[in-house]
Amino acid sequence: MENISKEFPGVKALSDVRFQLNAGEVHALVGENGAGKSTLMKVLTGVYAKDAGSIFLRGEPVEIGSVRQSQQLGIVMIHQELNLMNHLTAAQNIFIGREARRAGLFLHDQELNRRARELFGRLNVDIDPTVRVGSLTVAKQQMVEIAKALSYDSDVLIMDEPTAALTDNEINDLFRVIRMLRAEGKGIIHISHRLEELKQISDRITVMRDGGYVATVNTHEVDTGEIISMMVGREIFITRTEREVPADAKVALEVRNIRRGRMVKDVSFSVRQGEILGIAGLVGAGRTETARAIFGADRKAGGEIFVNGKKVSINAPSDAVKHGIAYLSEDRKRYGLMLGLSVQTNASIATMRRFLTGGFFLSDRREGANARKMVGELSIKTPTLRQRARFLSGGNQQKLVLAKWLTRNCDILIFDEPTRGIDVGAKNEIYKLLDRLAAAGKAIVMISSELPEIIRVSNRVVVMCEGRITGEVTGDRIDQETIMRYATMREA
Amino acid sequence: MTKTNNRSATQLLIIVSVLIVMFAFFALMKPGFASYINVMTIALSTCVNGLLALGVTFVITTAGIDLSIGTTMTFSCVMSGIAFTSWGFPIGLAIAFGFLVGAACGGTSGFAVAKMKLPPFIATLAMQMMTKGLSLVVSGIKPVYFTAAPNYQKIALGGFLGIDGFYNAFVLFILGIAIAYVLYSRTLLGRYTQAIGSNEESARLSGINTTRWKMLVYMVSGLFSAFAGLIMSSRLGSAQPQLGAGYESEAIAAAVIGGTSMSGGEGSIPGTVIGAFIISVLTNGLRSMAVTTEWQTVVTGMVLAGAVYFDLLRKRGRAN
Amino acid sequence: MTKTNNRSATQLLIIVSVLIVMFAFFALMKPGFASYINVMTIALSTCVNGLLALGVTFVITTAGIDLSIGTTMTFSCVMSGIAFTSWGFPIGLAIAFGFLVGAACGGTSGFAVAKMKLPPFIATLAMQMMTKGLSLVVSGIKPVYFTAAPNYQKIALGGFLGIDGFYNAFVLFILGIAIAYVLYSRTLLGRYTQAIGSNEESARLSGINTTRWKMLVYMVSGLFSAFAGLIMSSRLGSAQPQLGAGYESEAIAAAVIGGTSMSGGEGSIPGTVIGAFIISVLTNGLRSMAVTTEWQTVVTGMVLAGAVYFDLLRKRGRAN
Amino acid sequence: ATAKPLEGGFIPVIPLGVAHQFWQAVKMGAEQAAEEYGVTIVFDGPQEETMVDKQVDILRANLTNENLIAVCMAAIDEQSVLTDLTAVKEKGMPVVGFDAGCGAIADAHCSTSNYAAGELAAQNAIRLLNGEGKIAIVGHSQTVVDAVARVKGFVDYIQANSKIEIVDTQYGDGDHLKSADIAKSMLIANPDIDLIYASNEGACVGAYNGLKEINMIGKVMLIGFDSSAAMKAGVRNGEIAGAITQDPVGMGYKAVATACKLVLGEPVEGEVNENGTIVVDTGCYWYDATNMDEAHIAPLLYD
Ligand SMILES: Nc1ncnc2c1ncn2[C@@H]1O[C@H](COP(=O)(O)OP(=O)(O)OP(=O)(O)O)[C@@H](O)[C@H]1O
Ligand SMILES: Nc1ncnc2c1ncn2[C@@H]1O[C@H](COP(=O)(O)OP(=O)(O)OP(=O)(O)O)[C@@H](O)[C@H]1O
Ligand SMILES: [Mg+2]
Ligand SMILES: [Mg+2]
Repeated sequence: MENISKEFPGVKALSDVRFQLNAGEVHALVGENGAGKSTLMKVLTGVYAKDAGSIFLRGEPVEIGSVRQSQQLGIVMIHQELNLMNHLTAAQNIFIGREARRAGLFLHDQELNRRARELFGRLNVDIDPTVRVGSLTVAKQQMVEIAKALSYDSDVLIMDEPTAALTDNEINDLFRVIRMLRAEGKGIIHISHRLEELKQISDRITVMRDGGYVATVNTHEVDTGEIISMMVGREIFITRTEREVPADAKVALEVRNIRRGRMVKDVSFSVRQGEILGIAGLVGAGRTETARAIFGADRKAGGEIFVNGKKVSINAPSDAVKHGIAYLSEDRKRYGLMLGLSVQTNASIATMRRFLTGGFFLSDRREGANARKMVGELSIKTPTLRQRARFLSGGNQQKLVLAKWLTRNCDILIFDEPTRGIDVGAKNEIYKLLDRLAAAGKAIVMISSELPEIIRVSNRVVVMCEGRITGEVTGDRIDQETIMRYATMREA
Repeated sequence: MTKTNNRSATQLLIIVSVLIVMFAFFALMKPGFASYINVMTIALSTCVNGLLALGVTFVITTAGIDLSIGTTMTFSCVMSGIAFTSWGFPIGLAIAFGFLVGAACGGTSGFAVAKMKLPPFIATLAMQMMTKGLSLVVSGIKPVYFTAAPNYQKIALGGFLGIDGFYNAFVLFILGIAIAYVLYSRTLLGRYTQAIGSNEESARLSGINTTRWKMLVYMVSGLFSAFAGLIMSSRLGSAQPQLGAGYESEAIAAAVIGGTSMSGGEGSIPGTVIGAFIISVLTNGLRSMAVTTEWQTVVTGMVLAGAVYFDLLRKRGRAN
Repeated sequence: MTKTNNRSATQLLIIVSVLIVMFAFFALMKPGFASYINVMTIALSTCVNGLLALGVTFVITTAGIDLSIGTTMTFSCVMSGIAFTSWGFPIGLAIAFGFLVGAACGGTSGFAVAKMKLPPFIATLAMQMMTKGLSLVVSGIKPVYFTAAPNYQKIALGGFLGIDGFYNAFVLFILGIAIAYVLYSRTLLGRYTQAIGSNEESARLSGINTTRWKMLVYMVSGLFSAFAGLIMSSRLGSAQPQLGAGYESEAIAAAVIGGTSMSGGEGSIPGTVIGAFIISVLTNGLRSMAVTTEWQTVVTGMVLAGAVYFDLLRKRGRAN
Repeated sequence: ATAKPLEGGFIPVIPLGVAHQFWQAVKMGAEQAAEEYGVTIVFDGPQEETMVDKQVDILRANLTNENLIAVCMAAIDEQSVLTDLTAVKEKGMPVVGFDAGCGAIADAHCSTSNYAAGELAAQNAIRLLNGEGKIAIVGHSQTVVDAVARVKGFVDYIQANSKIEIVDTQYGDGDHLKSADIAKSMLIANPDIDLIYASNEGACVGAYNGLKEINMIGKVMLIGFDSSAAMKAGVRNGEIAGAITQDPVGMGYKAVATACKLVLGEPVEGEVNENGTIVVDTGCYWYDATNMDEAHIAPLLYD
């Protein structure tokens, strides 16, 4: 790809970007949030039309006008967002557009199921091909996406953050398959914010910054620090800040015996003011469900919740927010933002009443002032406060969700995968922010599947497995081995 | 496989039970309700609405709506009548022309929805107005009679295999059901209909030409409308240009009672058929109990809300 | 700031231009069209549809729909008439009772949508049937006359400040517009309406009691229906129980022509008002040019599709 | 050609609705008269025969015409047009009601009394049943004025003059299919019904089809209202016992002609009622297989 440019209203998403992929290599594409990685790949797969530039495939110039065309040219992409049809089965999803047919006319689902089972076998995952995709966990859905991409047997496979929702085991399985494909001579583009992965899997790395091309390097010739500085244009250090919870800090949130369905079984824990409690576990351990049950997003089957020592009844998110609890969900687009509304409205939506004048009329001025402050504090990249949230990049969207809750100024914050799909620079900012919030006396619960992250920020960690808490670690004992041991303590 | 089948089987079982309970209630209240002839009457009165509902099931499954089905039905049989009486088409060709008109109307709505990206409600409301007006214009606000084709009424009302009271219309309806069922469950069209309804953007990113398939879906709806128009005009021996508006509500209600989700992605052809029968049984039952027309309307509204709520409860129960 | 303002300002500018061009066209074709009295006629005929459209704008913004607005309008003024004539309510109280009935109908639809999770199309279709039937039941299928309240017709038809031909109805309509505008743009209700329409689940997880606010939104729609019913019955001097079905299409069309998105999240009160005027000017203009009713229907359908398409093009142009 | 006396004048003719062949026949008559007098007419009604306010709007839109000389009106609700028609009269222009009419304000009223038409149907029903038996009614509207009168006239007369029982009345909007289904379910629920009375063309042809579908033709008598090709065929072969026809063409003609005469100050034939309205009877007639080809009936039947 040469000199690719693409403009969205108000944003020059790509300018003069070049990118080259060899057969039989894994090429990593990195860059900060909003650097233009996804856009570049969408141009390559015909989702967006480019404004300028040319694309060559095996030396021949090609025009790619539609997704179908790119598929026919042997280019397939796994998008950053899940792209599945929830009402269809796993097998139907995988082979959508390429259904097996009898007599050229009638669908042959048994054949699809058989082929899907084969693919899952290759990926080493346990998914029933006939189950509706909507009833799978995010991780399993991601595996379906990967299986779907593999099924095309294409020459070029693009994966936009395929590992964001996966645990280490699943990532290892995925990498095993990627290496297999590489050995078969396919070209793989791998986009990820988990820089430690790059060392494991990639051959070359291309770095983008602010819609432009920075450099392409051989992976074994650089270290992570160099990549980071290329990405952000400056050095960044991730360090664990030592932060002590005052001995006299009061318990802000305590939950006892929370139950919900099969996935949350008698979960109890507490978190003190100024403390960050990490909740670790493998994907599907029931952490999200626990958080949602506490927050009142789902009805719980039983359990008690205490805020500042007083028992409260929470049956809906509005109750939780009233008691000063905020929940930042793991899926910002579905559960965090109003994509069609402005940055400003999104920032103030959880706190609307505060912007009333005379108890009835909303003050645009005060709303704007708040949004401006948030955009500044979190360095959210947006052309104006009126920009619709839809048009922000993934990372900036995540920051906007944060802005919503910071505006609300809740005392108890539950973060579910707060850095999913966020680049290192932004990640570090968020860690600092968490530290700052804790220092200000907030009680924080942080659910994360990234162990380094858990270890980096938590004062204390509880670990979940199969819907129950299997262990708790504090202080020096917080390390990967201990957490993993608890995370895999399945019932006999 | 089994999982999906069980689910839809349960759903079907439930609405079939609703239908049976309803039927039993009226049969108890009013002897004669369960008589052969009344059952045939109910069946016959289900044909038109049932065919409309089958077509609209496809559209609703794509998370769309088609408000023009009733007036398209009328327009296609009026045009077929005009072709027959004024343009001298032989009857067979005239009927085929009716189907063509239905497909064209549906296709135009489909074009407006899929290509021009009009909201389905608006596109098909506009189509409803246009077909309604045009039916009156082309017919000169007079019924178009098929009297010159002596067998035209036999198409719907002839006795099938000489069985008394068992009309050809049923055979045609069953044919329509079979076609809809196969299309919906066993062909690309049905699969893509569900895929588009479930997540259109994903379907598009999977390389499906969603625009073309959506146009086809509305065309299918138009074709079923024309089919309903054939039965309707054959029953009456004429095409009545002023009819049609209002038929869409009942057809949509049948589809939704039958478990088709208005938010798209899932639907059921057998469900739609049962849904249509539920409405006919209710209407016929209330009539035979001499409930006044205005109370019939009230009760139908309550049953509609109730039936759909019931289905939702079941789905929710399934989810937990 | 400027951007949104610009955006909606451009949109408004465009449909205002459409309105003006349309008006100029008819005025050229038919002198007398632009006469004071005809302009007042157009304005008066816009009041009812305009008020209905204002209410439904809220509902559509939540990505819902309200098919019951027309029949709720009727039911509320019939009930108000019954309260006045049969129950001996003083006229003021009877009018207030009408609003209460409207709010109750809207609230019930809202309950069905927000609490029972019925699809809005179905819930409000059921409400449409029920209010339609009940209007006939309670009125005994006869108009309910307000003749015993000699000033009742003045509410809509009295001359405002003695200006000849400038009816009170306009003042009431303007009041309705002002209320809708403030509610929509400057209050929690409006903001939450948009939030719910944009992403209901996100709104709920932001601590908004979406169930309650959605119920309120439908209640607002019911209240505007009752308001329309007041104007309607005051114009006619009676509550006509058979009216109402069919009015919803025109009101929804007005809102959508005015730029309210059927997929929720965005809408515009001034847009809705202009949309309502576009429909009235079109209808009145076609009539004054002696276009037959059936062609009027056809043309209205085409204009509806065209206007909405035009708006979409503009939005798309903006996006690129 | 002879000079047309009212060349350039404009008369709006506003019916209850338009989407029915009955109104098309009225329109035809109105156009004949307009042609004769040289006036321009507009024949425009609301889409549905229930939409009172739309009808008022139509009236008003037409009142702005600078050449207006008179108004012909069939009001859905008299009250609703009272103010506007009063204004017309104050300008010295005549108001002529037709069909449903427009109440006491009218200078003249050209119509069939639908109530009387209902009575005429009842007389024939009694004759056909020899004064006893059971009747069911398929109505076409519970709200449209003339539809209500047709049923009421029928029911009142039957109850006052016979022992006939009216077992059920249901309404099918003049929708042929609905009316067919209604007729069928009424007959199945009450197999002892002897006669069905249908209140307009849609109701009658619908019921006729319904009877055919359950092979009840000949077992149950059917009497109807209005005319169409299908009805004429049914009446001719005796499967429809008979029907009432009004003279819609004549009604349309007389409405416009009367308006013109009033403008010209010519005399109008007719009785003057207590409101000072000249009542021009356009008549209603019973027709059946025996008389439908007679000279005074045949022109009244339309397709
Ligand atoms: N459809 C769109 N309309 C307008 N702007 C867009 C659109 N898609 C992306 N952008 C903008 O283009 C820029 C590049 O976004 P892109 O999604 O390619 O970034 P990215 O590198 O994939 O970031 P992330 O790591 O957060 O996913 C961003 O500034 C974003 O706001
Ligand atoms: N909608 C659903 N239907 C059925 N089962 C579900 C659904 N959502 C979640 N589950 C089940 O609940 C389990 C817990 O999911 P949950 O999302 O709470 O896990 P988690 O620990 O938060 O993992 P993740 O890292 O994916 O967020 C999953 O294994 C899944 O099987
Ligand atoms: Mg991206
Ligand atoms: Mg989770």
